[in-house]
Formats: sequence, structure tokens, C-alpha cells
Amino acid sequence: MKKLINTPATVLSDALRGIAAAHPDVTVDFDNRLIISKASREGQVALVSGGGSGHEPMHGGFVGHGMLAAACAGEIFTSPTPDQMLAAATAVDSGAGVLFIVKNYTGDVLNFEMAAELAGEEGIQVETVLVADDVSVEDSTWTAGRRGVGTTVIVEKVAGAAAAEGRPLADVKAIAAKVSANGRSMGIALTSCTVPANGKPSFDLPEDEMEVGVGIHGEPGRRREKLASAHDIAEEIVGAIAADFDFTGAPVIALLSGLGGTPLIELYGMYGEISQALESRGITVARTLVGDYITSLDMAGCSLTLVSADDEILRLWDAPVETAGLRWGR
Amino acid sequence: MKKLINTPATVLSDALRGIAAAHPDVTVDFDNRLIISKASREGQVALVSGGGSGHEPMHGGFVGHGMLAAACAGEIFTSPTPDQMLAAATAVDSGAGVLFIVKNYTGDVLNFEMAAELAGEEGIQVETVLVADDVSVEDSTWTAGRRGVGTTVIVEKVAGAAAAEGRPLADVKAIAAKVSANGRSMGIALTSCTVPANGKPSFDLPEDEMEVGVGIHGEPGRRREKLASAHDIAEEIVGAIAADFDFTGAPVIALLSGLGGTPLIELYGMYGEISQALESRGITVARTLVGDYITSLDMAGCSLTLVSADDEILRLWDAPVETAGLRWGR
Amino acid sequence: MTDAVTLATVDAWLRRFAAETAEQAAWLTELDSAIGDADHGTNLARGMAAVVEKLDAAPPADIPALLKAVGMTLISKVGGASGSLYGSFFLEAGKAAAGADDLDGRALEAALRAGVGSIVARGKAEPGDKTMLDALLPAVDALQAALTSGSALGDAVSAASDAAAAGRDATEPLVARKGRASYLGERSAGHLDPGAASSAILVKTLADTVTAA
Amino acid sequence: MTDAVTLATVDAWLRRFAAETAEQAAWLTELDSAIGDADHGTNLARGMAAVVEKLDAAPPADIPALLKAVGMTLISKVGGASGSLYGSFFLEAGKAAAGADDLDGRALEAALRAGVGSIVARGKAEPGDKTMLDALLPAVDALQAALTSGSALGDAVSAASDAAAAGRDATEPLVARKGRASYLGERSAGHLDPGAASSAILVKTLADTVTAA
Ligand SMILES: Nc1ncnc2c1ncn2[C@@H]1O[C@H](COP(=O)(O)OP(=O)(O)O)[C@@H](O)[C@H]1O
Ligand SMILES: Nc1ncnc2c1ncn2[C@@H]1O[C@H](COP(=O)(O)OP(=O)(O)O)[C@@H](O)[C@H]1O
Ligand SMILES: [Mg+2]
Ligand SMILES: [Mg+2]
Ligand SMILES: [Mg+2]
Ligand SMILES: [Mg+2]
Repeated sequence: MKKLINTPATVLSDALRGIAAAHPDVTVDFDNRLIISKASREGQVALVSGGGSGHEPMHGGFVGHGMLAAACAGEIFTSPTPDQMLAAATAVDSGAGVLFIVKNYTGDVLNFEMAAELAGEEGIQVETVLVADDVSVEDSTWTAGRRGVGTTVIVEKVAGAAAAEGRPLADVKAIAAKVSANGRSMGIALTSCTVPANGKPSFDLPEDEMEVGVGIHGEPGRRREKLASAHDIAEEIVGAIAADFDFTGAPVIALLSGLGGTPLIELYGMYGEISQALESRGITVARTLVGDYITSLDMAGCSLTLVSADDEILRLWDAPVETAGLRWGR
Repeated sequence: MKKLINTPATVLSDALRGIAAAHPDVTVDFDNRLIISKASREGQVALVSGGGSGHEPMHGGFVGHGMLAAACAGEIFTSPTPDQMLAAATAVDSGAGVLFIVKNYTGDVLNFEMAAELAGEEGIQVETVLVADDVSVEDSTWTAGRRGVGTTVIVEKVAGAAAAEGRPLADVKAIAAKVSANGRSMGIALTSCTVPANGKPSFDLPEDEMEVGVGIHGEPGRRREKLASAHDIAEEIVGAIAADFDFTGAPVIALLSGLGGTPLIELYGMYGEISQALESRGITVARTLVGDYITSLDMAGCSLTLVSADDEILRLWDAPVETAGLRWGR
Repeated sequence: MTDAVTLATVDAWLRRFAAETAEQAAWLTELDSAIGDADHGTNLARGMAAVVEKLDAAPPADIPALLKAVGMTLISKVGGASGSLYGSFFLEAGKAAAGADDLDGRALEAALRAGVGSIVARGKAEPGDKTMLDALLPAVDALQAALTSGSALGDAVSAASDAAAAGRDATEPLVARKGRASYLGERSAGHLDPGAASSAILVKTLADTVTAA
Repeated sequence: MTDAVTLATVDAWLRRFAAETAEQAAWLTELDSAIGDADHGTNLARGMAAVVEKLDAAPPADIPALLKAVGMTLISKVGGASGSLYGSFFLEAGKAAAGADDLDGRALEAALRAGVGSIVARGKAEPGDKTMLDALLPAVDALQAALTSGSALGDAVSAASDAAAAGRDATEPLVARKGRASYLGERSAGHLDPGAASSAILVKTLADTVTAA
């Protein structure tokens, strides 16, 4: 394992020190592993998200004006604990309530559930929105359901803008839920990631193969295939996403994220192919992000997220945001 | 070689298609491999930079309001040609002249030199500023001198802001030259990159070793060392940079860039250590960037750049910029 | 060997479990790496180390307090699915043991069953879903059956441990329907479930502690 | 074998050089990978393929026009240090040959020397800096010496080719002072310079073409 770290055990706390040093507009609570926005938010709904670490800039990089009020950082790939979430809710609630944005993983769901109960007991109004957008996981009531991946970023941005407008908790939750319902994602990997504490790749992948339908935790994908061209990968991903949801009805927000080990020149090459694959299916792209937004440590690969966007979503998407990971309008 | 590409020969043209699709506020000239800003620039000095590809977001990602007017994209790690540069200068000159921002590599210098001659013949006023900031290369009049690396990003931002203020060519050049003179960088690599056309890593590095003093072209560094902790690497890099230039006199702009294959969580961990190493040497950080800004394909590693910043540099740094790779204030 | 579980026994059990998770952490993470996210061993070892610290710093006065302390510590230190599930297990077991001093066989079974019940309530998994329940449910059933047939406590917990191990092994061919492994669909078959593996360790350390007491 | 270089010979030389760079591209890039940026072979092969296309599309009328076309094409298609340096070489060689029809030995030497001079003027390298000049300068000197001592053209260009090869080999122990390899300092020693290697091919293909003509 080759990593720019001190020791596996301190990867998260070291990164938090760096975040604190690099970003004077957030406060880092080292005990509770929280990244908290300093932006004024009086009377506004506060968005709290969080999850295992290793997906940077998500979530800590999305803390700031117009997006998250706080992010809870769990250990690498391990959901944070209810204490952290409760501390976050307590720190950011200004009376208008707190929206938990939760990716659909058993650990995240259970821990946020407990935190919501605890926060409720302390008189904080808490609502939760779940993101479960990964089309490579079969959706079934018999299983844990779909994973939450890239749509989370778009939910956080859009709901954050609604909160910044002063909308009440019920509205912000409804908007977040709409984005979540309108989003679909899929990812592929050329290499595994290496969890620092584990010290070796989570799975082995021969030189000429790729994993199709991977998540963001180094778990293997739905199947292994021969390494394909960017063109064919784009066809496969876009095909699977478009088969799951009709994206021709409204323009989409497209997010092509690297998984941490893929350089931008490859992502742009992929996006060229994706853009064609979308066009050929009659899907219109209104807004685009290409870069590292939701990653999986040092994994090479990418994930595509599409969100079908009505006028309200687009307007909120375009509203000012000022975070380490997404910034425009101020 | 595992890459998200179609074929090695089309990596650049495929990426340009993706850039064109993702960023409606730039025009891509596919024949000349130019990325040209659509931002209005009437009567302003136009900044043109460029270089070999594989360093994304540099330079194409820095095209837009408040930064570059155009970027010329060479083949992977190969400086662009004078034709491209001339076409860029012609496309963006609005009469106030063009500033070429050139990283100090023989190929870049020679090709921009020819382009400047050709542009001069066509009546375009051209000035050139050279960036040569890599302290891991010994500076000597007998050699090609130092490489140009991370300071380039800061030169482009600061000079771009000066141009956007309507300052004349001589001023913009002087400001660019000041930033260039005030900047120092150094990089280390944990892995080599793989040039697509070459198909294999440019150098081999055992599991427990790193290259110290690498550039951004997959060339080996000044020496090979045992893989060290983030703390020790930070001490080494900061020590070398601080030994080369006195950064205690004024606050610095600090840029910690990943080299393409290093995830953000590691970069933040590194930045925590760097921030401490700076503080212990009495160096005050005024502004910070942590992320992928000047990369070397899929290389794992990082480079640190410090620019000693007076009030003018800081003011221009803070001015609005709207590009794919750097954005604030609008 | 005794016929009731004392506070000292429970304390010894959890310290043994902590030592064992530390020792088996790499293996548990390895199992989680095949069908999950490669953190189960690290997480549990971290959590149990915190439990031992807690027990050292403030030794609980009775079994219910100890179980509660363990549950709270796991919930606040582990994270992930198993932190919340094992945490609930101990919290609920502690509640079920409320008021008790030592636990005889029946009381032990009741406490464990209550703990397992809270895992079901939280995680909504069923037997055969390839989770820790596939080790824990058979263990509690075996404990009950042994006690019903008149076995001594030591024999009964040993039977529970054997059942947990068998349940763990039986997860190998299963296709996961809950937890991260469920994302893999058919590809989750052919691997032991890491949570079932750690649960089998939990029951085995109980048996070892009781029979050594 | 002839005693003057005709348009057809120059055309054949450059086609042969194009074929040879395509064949040796991987090796040249390999050399560049050790002490540079792993693109020299790819770049030169791409540039020479463009030259051949250009010669096919619009066959130049005379040697100066041909050399100019080659120079312009390399400058606009190769990029990097070698694109600009080889481009200048051919542009300047073409200028030196201006007005000439066929080139006799002396005229050939003058053209090549002018070309090499423009590499010196542009790149400011000196002999021993571990660059293409370390192959080209000895080659031109050997050509001149052979012609002065009365050798036939074919023998003279063969001597030039041998000198270029020797010059290329002599770059191995050198510490680079120009080009990317200079960034490596002492570590650049122990490797052939890729530009010297391609220059040796340039001179060898000239010798092979002239002696076959
Ligand atoms: N819904 C559930 N019910 C019961 N056990 C579960 C459930 N989901 C997951 N598990 C157990 O948790 C184990 C994984 O724990 P761990 O790796 O620590 O958490 P995470 O999956 O969050 O990384 C699985 O092997 C499984 O036994
Ligand atoms: N200043 C110079 N003078 C002469 N030759 C040079 C000079 N700089 C570099 N070269 C030659 O160019 C070669 C490298 O060419 P190439 O790899 O195509 O360009 P780049 O270095 O821009 O990638 C070197 O091996 C060397 O022979
Ligand atoms: Mg986990
Ligand atoms: Mg090059
Ligand atoms: Mg796990
Ligand atoms: Mg080269």
C-alpha cells in the first residue's frame, strides 16, 4: 500500500486537521469529527449529512453557504455514530429544524435513525431524506435496497439552496425527496481501492478486466467484464440508467465523478462519450459537473449520475453556493 | 495499462470533445486544439497559455473570466506547436495585446518563441512570462534551468485578474513576472504515471520507495528515498522550498496539488502536516488551495507551491474568477 | 464451572471477546473485503478496545449496567451497521437483565434473546439473509434447547457456540439480502458473512469464559 | 551509388527516416521514458508520418522546397523540443540549399551544417550537453573530413553515420545539461539521449539512401 499518510489509524484525524487549516470558513470539531459551516443561517433549516470517510469532497467539502450546515465524518467507509449526528444537529439547529441527508446503507440508516430519535428527545425537529439511486443494485423490498451514491451531491446542493431561501423544513424535505426520487447513478471501476487499515486492495482485478456496477466502498460490482473502450462503457452506463428511469421528459443535471484515482483528462474523454450517448437517447443535459465529487479512496473509475430537473430544481441548482467542493455565485 | 479511454491516439481529441460538451462557456477549436473563453474581454489584455496535455485542469480548466483567454493543448506531455499558439493569439487579441504564460521547458519555450515571432509579424503585440519555480532542479546558467510547475496556476489567476481590470500589457506582464519570481514548488511521487501511447509506467518504483523532486511529466525525480510519513514528506518539501526563498517576509498563497492519482483525503492529511511545517518556520498562509490543479496523468503524489504575496497579489487573487477549475466571486 | 453467570464472568467474557476481535480483526476485515467494504474487523476491534477502556475506567456495578455500558460504547465508537446492531444487542440484553444479580441459564437465554430481538427489530433481516443473525439465532435456540433438555450451563453455552459456528458456516452458500453484501446479488454466494463470523466469536468467547469460570 | 544528392534521393531519405522512426518509435520513447517524458518516439513518428502525407499530397519541386516543407510540417505537427529543433534544422538546411538543384558533397555538408547551426542557435546547447547535437555535430564534422580527404559521397555519408552512432553512444555516461534530462542531474548519466538516438537514425537513413541510390 502506497499512500500519503502518517499511519492508517490517523488518516481521518489527519485529514480533518488539514481541512481545518485549509478552510477558514468551516469549524472542525475534532472530538465529534464534524465539519461545521460558519456561514450565517439564522432561522434557516440546517442540512446535516455524513457517512463513512473516503468519498471526499463528499460530505465535508460540501459544507458552507447554500449547501450543508454540517457533515459528520465516520471512519473510512464506516458510517458515523449517532453521537456525532446528534452533536451536529445540536450545533447547527437554529430553531427551524434539521434535515438529515442519508445515503441508503444499513449502517448509515440505523445510525441516523438513532440520532433522529435522540435529537427528537432533545426537542430538535428532525426530518430525514434517503438517497438510494444506484441502478446497478436490484431494487427489492426483500433486500437492503439500492445504495445511495452521486444523487446525494445534487440533493445536498438543491436542498441547501432551498434552505438558504428560508423555506420551512417540510418544503426543504420535499425538494430533497424530489431530487432523490429523480436521480439515478451507476459506476464502473478499473481498479479496487485500498482501505488504509486493510493495507491491500479490497479486490483484485486483472489488467484486462473491469468491475461494472460498483459502489463507493470498494465492494466488487455486479459483474466483471473485459475492459471496454470509453465509448462502450458510456453506452453501458447510460443504457442502464436510461432503462431505469425516463430522462427524456425534462432536462437533466449530469454529474460525472471520478472515483479518486482517475485523472481529469480521462473523465473528460468519458464525458464526451456520455454526452453522445445521452443525445442519441433524446436526453437533454441542462447542467454538467465533471470531476471528483463522490469518490472511493484511490479507486480508478467513474460514476455517472443523472437527475431529471424541473424549473425549481434548476433554479436552486444555479443559486449561489460557497463550499470547498462546489462554488459559484459568490 | 488501465485507462478510461478509447485509444491512446485519441485521448486528447476525446477529452476536448468532453470539455466542449461539459462547458458551454468555452469554445473548443478542435483543429487547433484550443480552448477559448467566451467571456467578454473587449479592450483587455488576453492571456494565452498552454503546454503538453495530461496536467488537467491546467491549462484548459483555467480558461474563462478573470483567468486565461485561451489555452493551447499539446499532445500528452508534448508542448503545443507555434501554429496553435498563433491561432490562439489571433483568436483572442482584442487590440490590447497578448501575454504568453510559458512553463520553462525547452519545447514550450522554443515553440512559444516561434509563435511570438509569427504573431509579431501579424501585428499582434505579444509579451511572454516564463515560470521556472521547481526547487528540486538546480538552477544554473549552464542548464535548461528550473521546470515550471505549480506557480503557473497562480500566475494565470493573478495576471488574469489584472487583465480583467483593464491594466495594460506592460502592467499585466510585470504582475505575472512578480508572481513568477515569488513562487517556488516541489513535488514527490509514490507511483509513476503511464503515458497512454507508451502503455506502461514511465518508471518503476518499489512498494516501499518514493521519488523526491519529480516534475509533472513522469520523469524520475532528483532521488529515490524510502517511502516516508506525510509528516516527514511535508518537512522535506517545505524545508527545501523555504531554503530556496525567504517566505517569512509576507503571507503566502499555498497550493497543494494532487498529481492525478491521489485522493483528496490524502491531500488534506498532507496539508495538515504542511500547514504545521510552515507555521514552525514562521511562514503565514493567507490563502490555500488543496486539490488537483496541476497533475501528471495518473501519478500518485503531490506538489506544493508557495507564492509570497503582497497586497496587490492578494487583491488580484481574491478577484472574481469563473473557470472550470477555479471559481469564486461570480 | 458454575451454574450462573456472574458480573465477573460477563466482564471476563467481553474482555475475551475484545482480545479475540483484536486477534481476528484482519480475518474479519478480509471476509468483509470479499463481499463488503473491508472494515468489519477494524471497526469491531476499535469498538471493543474502547469497551475495555470503559470497563477499566469505570467498572460497572452489576450485569445490566455492564451490558448497557458495552452497548453505549459500541454505538458511539463503532459506526457502520455492526456498531449499531451490536450496540442495540447489548443495550437490549442489559434491559432484559434488569434487576438480576447473577444470571442463571434461563436468564442468560432471555437476555441474549432480547438482544437478538433488537437486531431483528433494527435491521429487519430474516434467517437466511446472510447476516449475523444466521449465527446468533441458532445459538440462542441451541442454548434454549440444551437448557430445556436439562444440560448444565457450561454444556448449554458450548452447544450454543457450536450452533453459532454451524450457522456462520451455513452463510457461505447464501445470497445476501441484507447489508452491503446484498449489493452483490449472486456474487455474494461463496463467502462467509463477516458479521456471522464475529457473532460466532462472540458466542464462542462466552462459552469459553463460562466453562473456564 | 551517385556523387550528388538528387531531389529523389532527399525524398527517399525522408521516407526512409519516416519508416525507421515508426519502427523505432517504441525504443525512442523507451529511452525518453528513462530520462525524459516518454514521448520522443511517438512524437517523431507522428511528425514524420505527417511529412510523408505532405510529400504525397504535394510533391515539392526541388530540394530547398522539400526541406522547407519537411521543416514546416515538423514544426506544426510534432511539438515539444524536438519538433521545434528538427523543424528548424530542415528549414535552415533548406535555406542553405536555396537555388541548388542537386547537392554535391560540399553542398550537402553546408546544408546539414546550417541545419545543425540552427539547432545550436535555438537550443543553445553545447557539445557534451547530452542532446541530439552530440550525434549531429560529429556527423557533420566527419562528413567534412571525409570529403576533404577525397572520399566519395557514399563513403563520406557512411563515415558521418558512423560518427553519429558513436556520438549517440557517447551520450550514455554524460550528465545532461539541456532538455528534460537535465532535471535529473546526476541521475541522467547511464542512459542514451533519445534525441541523439533519433539523430543517429536520421544520419544513418541518409547514408543508406545515398549508398543505395
Ligand atoms: N440488516 C441487517 N441485519 C442484521 N445484520 C446485518 C444487517 N446488515 C448488515 N448486517 C451485518 O453487519 C455486517 C457488516 O458489518 P460492518 O462491516 O461492521 O458494517 P458495514 O456494512 O456498515 O461496513 C454484515 O456482515 C452482517 O452480518
Ligand atoms: N536545448 C537543446 N538543444 C538541443 N537538443 C535538445 C535541447 N533540448 C532537448 N534536446 C533534444 O530533444 C530531445 C527530446 O525530444 P522530445 O522528447 O521530442 O521533446 P521533449 O523533451 O519536449 O519531450 C532530447 O533527447 C535532446 O536530444
Ligand atoms: Mg462500513
Ligand atoms: Mg515532451
Ligand atoms: Mg463493513
Ligand atoms: Mg520527450
